[in-house]
Amino acid sequence: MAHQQTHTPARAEAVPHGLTDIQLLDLYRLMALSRAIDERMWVLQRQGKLPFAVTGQGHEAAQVGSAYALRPGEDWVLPYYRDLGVVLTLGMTARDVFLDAFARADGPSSGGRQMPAHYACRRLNIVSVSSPVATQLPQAAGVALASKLKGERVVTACYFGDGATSKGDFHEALNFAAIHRLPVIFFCENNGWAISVPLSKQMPVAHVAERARAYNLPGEWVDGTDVLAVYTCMRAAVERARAGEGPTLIEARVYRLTPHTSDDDERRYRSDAERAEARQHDPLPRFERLLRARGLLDDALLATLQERIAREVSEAVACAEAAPPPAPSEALRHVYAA
Amino acid sequence: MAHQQTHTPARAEAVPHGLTDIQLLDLYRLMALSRAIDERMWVLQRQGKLPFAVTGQGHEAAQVGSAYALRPGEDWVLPYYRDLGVVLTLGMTARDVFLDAFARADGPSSGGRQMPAHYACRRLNIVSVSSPVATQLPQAAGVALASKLKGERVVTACYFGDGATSKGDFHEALNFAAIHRLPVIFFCENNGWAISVPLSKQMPVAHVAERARAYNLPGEWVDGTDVLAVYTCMRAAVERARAGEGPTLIEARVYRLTPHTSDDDERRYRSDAERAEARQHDPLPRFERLLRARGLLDDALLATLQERIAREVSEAVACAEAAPPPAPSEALRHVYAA
Amino acid sequence: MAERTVVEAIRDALAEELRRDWRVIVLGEDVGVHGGVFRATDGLLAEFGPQRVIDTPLAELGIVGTAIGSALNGLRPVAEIQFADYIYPAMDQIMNEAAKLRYRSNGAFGCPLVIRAPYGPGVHGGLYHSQSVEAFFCHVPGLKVVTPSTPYDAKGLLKAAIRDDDPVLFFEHKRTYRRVRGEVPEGDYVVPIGRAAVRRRGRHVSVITYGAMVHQALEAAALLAPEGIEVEVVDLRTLLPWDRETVAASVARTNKVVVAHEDHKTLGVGAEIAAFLAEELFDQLDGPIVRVAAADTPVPFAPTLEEAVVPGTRQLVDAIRRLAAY
Amino acid sequence: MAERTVVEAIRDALAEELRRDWRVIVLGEDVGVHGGVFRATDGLLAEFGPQRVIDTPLAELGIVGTAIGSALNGLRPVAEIQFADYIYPAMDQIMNEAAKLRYRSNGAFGCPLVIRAPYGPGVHGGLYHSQSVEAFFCHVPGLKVVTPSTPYDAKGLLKAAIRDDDPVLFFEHKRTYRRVRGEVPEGDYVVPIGRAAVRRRGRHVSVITYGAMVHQALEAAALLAPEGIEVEVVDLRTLLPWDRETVAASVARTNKVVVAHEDHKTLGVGAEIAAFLAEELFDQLDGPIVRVAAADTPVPFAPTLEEAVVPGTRQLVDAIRRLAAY
Ligand SMILES: Cc1ncc(C[n+]2csc(CCOP(=O)(O)OP(=O)(O)O)c2C)c(N)n1
Ligand SMILES: Cc1ncc(C[n+]2csc(CCOP(=O)(O)OP(=O)(O)O)c2C)c(N)n1
Ligand SMILES: [Mg+2]
Ligand SMILES: [Mg+2]
Repeated sequence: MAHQQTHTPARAEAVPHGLTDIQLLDLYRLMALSRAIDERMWVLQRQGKLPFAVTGQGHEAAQVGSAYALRPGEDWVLPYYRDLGVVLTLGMTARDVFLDAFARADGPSSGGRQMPAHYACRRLNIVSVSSPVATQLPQAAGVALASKLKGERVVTACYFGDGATSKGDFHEALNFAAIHRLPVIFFCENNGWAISVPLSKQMPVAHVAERARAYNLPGEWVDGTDVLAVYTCMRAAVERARAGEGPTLIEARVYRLTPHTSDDDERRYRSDAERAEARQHDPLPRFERLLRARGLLDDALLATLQERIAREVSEAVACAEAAPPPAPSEALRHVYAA
Repeated sequence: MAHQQTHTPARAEAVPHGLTDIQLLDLYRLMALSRAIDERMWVLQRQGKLPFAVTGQGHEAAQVGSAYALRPGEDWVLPYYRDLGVVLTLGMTARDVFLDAFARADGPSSGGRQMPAHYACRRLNIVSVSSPVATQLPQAAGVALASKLKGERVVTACYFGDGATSKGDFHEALNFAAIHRLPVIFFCENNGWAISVPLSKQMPVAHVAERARAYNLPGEWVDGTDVLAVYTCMRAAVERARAGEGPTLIEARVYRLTPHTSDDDERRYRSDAERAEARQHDPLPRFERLLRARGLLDDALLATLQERIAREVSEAVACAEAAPPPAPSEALRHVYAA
Repeated sequence: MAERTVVEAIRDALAEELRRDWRVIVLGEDVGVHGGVFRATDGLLAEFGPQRVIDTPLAELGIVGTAIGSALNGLRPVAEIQFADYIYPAMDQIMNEAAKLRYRSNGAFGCPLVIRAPYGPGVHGGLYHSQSVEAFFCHVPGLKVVTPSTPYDAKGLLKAAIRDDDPVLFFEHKRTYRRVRGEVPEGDYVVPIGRAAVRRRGRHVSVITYGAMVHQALEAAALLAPEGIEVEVVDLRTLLPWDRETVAASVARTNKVVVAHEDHKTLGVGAEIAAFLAEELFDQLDGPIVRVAAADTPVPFAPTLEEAVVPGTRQLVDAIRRLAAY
Repeated sequence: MAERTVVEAIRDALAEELRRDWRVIVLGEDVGVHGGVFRATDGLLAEFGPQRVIDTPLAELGIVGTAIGSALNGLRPVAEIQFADYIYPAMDQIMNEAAKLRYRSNGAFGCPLVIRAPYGPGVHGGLYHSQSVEAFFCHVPGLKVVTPSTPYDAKGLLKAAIRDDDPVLFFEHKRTYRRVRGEVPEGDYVVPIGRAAVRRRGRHVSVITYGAMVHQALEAAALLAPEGIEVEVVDLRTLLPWDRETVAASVARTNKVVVAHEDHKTLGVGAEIAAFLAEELFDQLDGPIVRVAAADTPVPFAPTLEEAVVPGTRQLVDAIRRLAAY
């Protein structure tokens, strides 16, 4: 291969970076919680209770594994609409997520102003997600610039899809971040599709990580269905950033297990075979097998866990359904600072 | 060097690609004409006869050598404001250039609507230059897309400075052109400065050509003060493009021998030493020495040539000075098609 | 005559123009294999192939820049921006390039380009799937801006736009896509750019509007008729250049004007119409020029909030009734 | 008190704010070593160092995007766009991001950002160094738009903008940079955003304007005084949110209004002011609301052409005289 250097898969070590057994189970719990919430969103959408669902199914290992390497509330995070697993890992709750999804007055992200999955949390330094793709990338460089100026050892993580890498924002952000060696990680969840447009029509290279070479910064390719590989790769990038060694572009290869959103009919562009193949790359059973093999998970524990998650989700949904919508008078507030 | 492959200097062969002695002298004439016009612009500007001068001094070998590899009136060219040598090589005349500079009604580029050096010529497929940096890059991809769709063996050449490569336009243009393997050459005249900003603050790589690696297309570095090297490099790229083998990014290293424009005071950011060093890279004496060594040029011939050029320039200036300005009523025309 | 929805009429126009003129191409995100997220380009790839129906990378600047270049070299590109809310990255190419190419080259180059984009609120889209961006483009000489409200106009105006020698922004209201049906002739026809249509005659108040709001204005007129208030409804159809004659003639008849749009008030298209009337038809006005428009906020997602911000039939009725009584 | 030009006043404001508040940074093309192509940032790099005065790559999207991010993380960035004509690549970041961050986060995040840009015609700049882009931003809720006309205001408003918690577009008229001089106090002061100033009192006609045209309006007023026409000149100073009270009070006094700007007419800022008056002060108007504005074309380079397009004192005098006689 011509470009060996930049996209050699980063592999998890046999024993991942200092993670305890409890942490490993915690990773699994977060992935399972993300999946459970996500599945419930689709159910609610089909029931007509939610107008819209967007999914992180298939991305959980990439999201949870990478966010687990950050310091919540200290590091800054600019997620995108798929990043349910990221925000849960940082500390948002199922209740938060459903309050937002139902556009409730108490929705922590926007009080009902934004569509579902447009996360924000001031306390956790999770910057408000917008819908335009890739705008968060130059912003992430700016957040990191401020941390550097303030002399803080704080890292910024910026998430986006493969589609985002075709936009000028990507170029201008990575260029600036690399020139100034900013403490920022650009984390691409490459699921091979920008809605219906496959990677081959989006870029002339086989790997998003290759795009890093134009900016003289490390471009890492990692199997995004392997949560420990992702954690290890992200942790190294975070450590470099924290040590003042500049930005990294990480490409986590993931599989989109659902249509783009509940508005999408993916049979128009995805063959049954391709979708079946994607299902083979579900990160959850993969991690479950690993935990079982290590003796950390068995049927009983799994059942307990699933039950706890199901309760958490149901309680969250009930709470969110019952919560009041924003009052009409709220609509005129916060255009400007009071 | 880490990135050997993409920026190994392309060198002129001992005998350049099929150029006759007459063509070699023609190259020299075009470079000398460009220089003479350019110098006169500065004189006219200092005399208060022109409001503004922008320069190609130092870029002549890159401009003339590259444009010489194109088919005027058949291939498409999207130049930028420095490309006096390009448009002269394609067939614009000293008179054309001064009519434009004096903003005359008969100025071929814009009839006095645009600032000097904003070239255009429908007949020669020279697309109207605008001031915003880098907008011509995605347009060049589009021009090439149309040629390809029409099945024409026509090539598009797109010119720009190093500064332009930091803009999103660059990224989106090269990405698209590479995906579709379009017959377009992106030709960067890298003079090391975007006004006062040196290369090191513009990009994290040492060579513009390295940026090509993100797009899986050839990135060629060429000594832009060596007209034959430029011609050879460009010709190869043009042949590839014409053969349907896709786009090339060429970086011609040149030296800006003057301030950015007549509005600029370069002593604020350029040391005397650096300017003196730049003077060492004047492409004209270099080519003159080569022609003399080959016995193609001697003092007598040079004097004749210079005298002819001087006359051409003076006549052009006289003609342009005497020409009428656009009538006020013209100002409202051509907002829309008639 | 066949009954068609707006989105079907648009698809028909694209297919017919692609068939009629080899220079027409369609490009944008998901316009090919997918057929467009609103299905406006459904079937085009199959009929016209990947050279003429191009799935682009996610890059609006590039989409429009590339389209401009192809127009310079003889094509008639129709670029799709997936939602009008995502047109901003292409603003430099549209405003500094497409709009100014002809002027700056003294007429030597032109830019026959169509940019299609779904726009407008009322589909629970929140801040980024609800925007009305037409006013930005109406401020740019060199552009044309079209906003059809019916299937008939959508087809006829899109054909006119594709055949126009200048860049046309063609904004399609999402709420009309499937909800508005109407008769569309089978054969080829164009609706000329720059002409408004009087949708209903009335003697008391003129409502000047466009896009989906035309239908709400007609509703309002029907509601007010029993009260003896006769409302004239003018559908601008084209916002730049807009049809001053038709508007002026209507105002000369009614002497009272409501200018209405779903875009927010400040510097919305209604500002220009009101300012024009206040300058040129001052003597004819028997009352203030009333603007019905959205509040000056982004468009929020929750229905309670969106309804508080975006005006509808109720706001129109109130405004017309008040003005009629003035 | 010292006499200062507009550009000197701006430089003073920047230096003082950089000194006063460690959170303030300046970034843009050529703002550092060079000191800015208009010298507005001259000396700042030497005093405040490269961490706070940043020479960026040629990338307006990136400049504004980066500035937004730094504002989110506690800084008070002042981004320079070298010419207003080059602001379009940053429109997505400005309009979809900076303007909407506070609203979309229900007030949790804000974006205290200043974008400075030289604007305006009359400097022989042609299509791309002459644009008046203020109207685009006045259409965007969440932004503030400021256009000082004097050194005093330039300094006081820039300080207010830097201390403001919302994104402010700060447009500096190139023609005023060196040509307009005035007294500027030594000490710290701010001029509040959102307040107009009556520059001259008069009973017959109000001229509502801003930027460099304020000076031409004052010229016109002086020229018309001998004819017995008393002109009131209102300098808006802030265009969003604009000072309706001061404008309304002036119109209530004079009952006749000329709205004037160098931007072209269609959907220029004057459209909003005229539309507001035609709706809210209709009863007070004794004549049409006259707009003096540039022709709806790009700004051409040749002096013969530019003068044909951009209005000046002569056009103001004519319009005022005609309106006074109405
Ligand atoms: C600027 C912009 N253009 C278009 C869209 C419409 N859109 C929403 S998501 C999407 C595809 C994004 O693909 P990718 O970045 O790969 O993320 P994924 O959804 O695959 O995770 C598109 C085109 C948008 N939101 N923003
Ligand atoms: C989008 C945009 N931003 C800023 C400018 C102002 N400007 C004009 S030339 C220039 C520097 C261009 O540098 P480069 O591309 O290297 O070309 P060079 O002049 O060195 O040949 C700048 C910043 C512009 N014309 N366009
Ligand atoms: Mg994707
Ligand atoms: Mg340069």
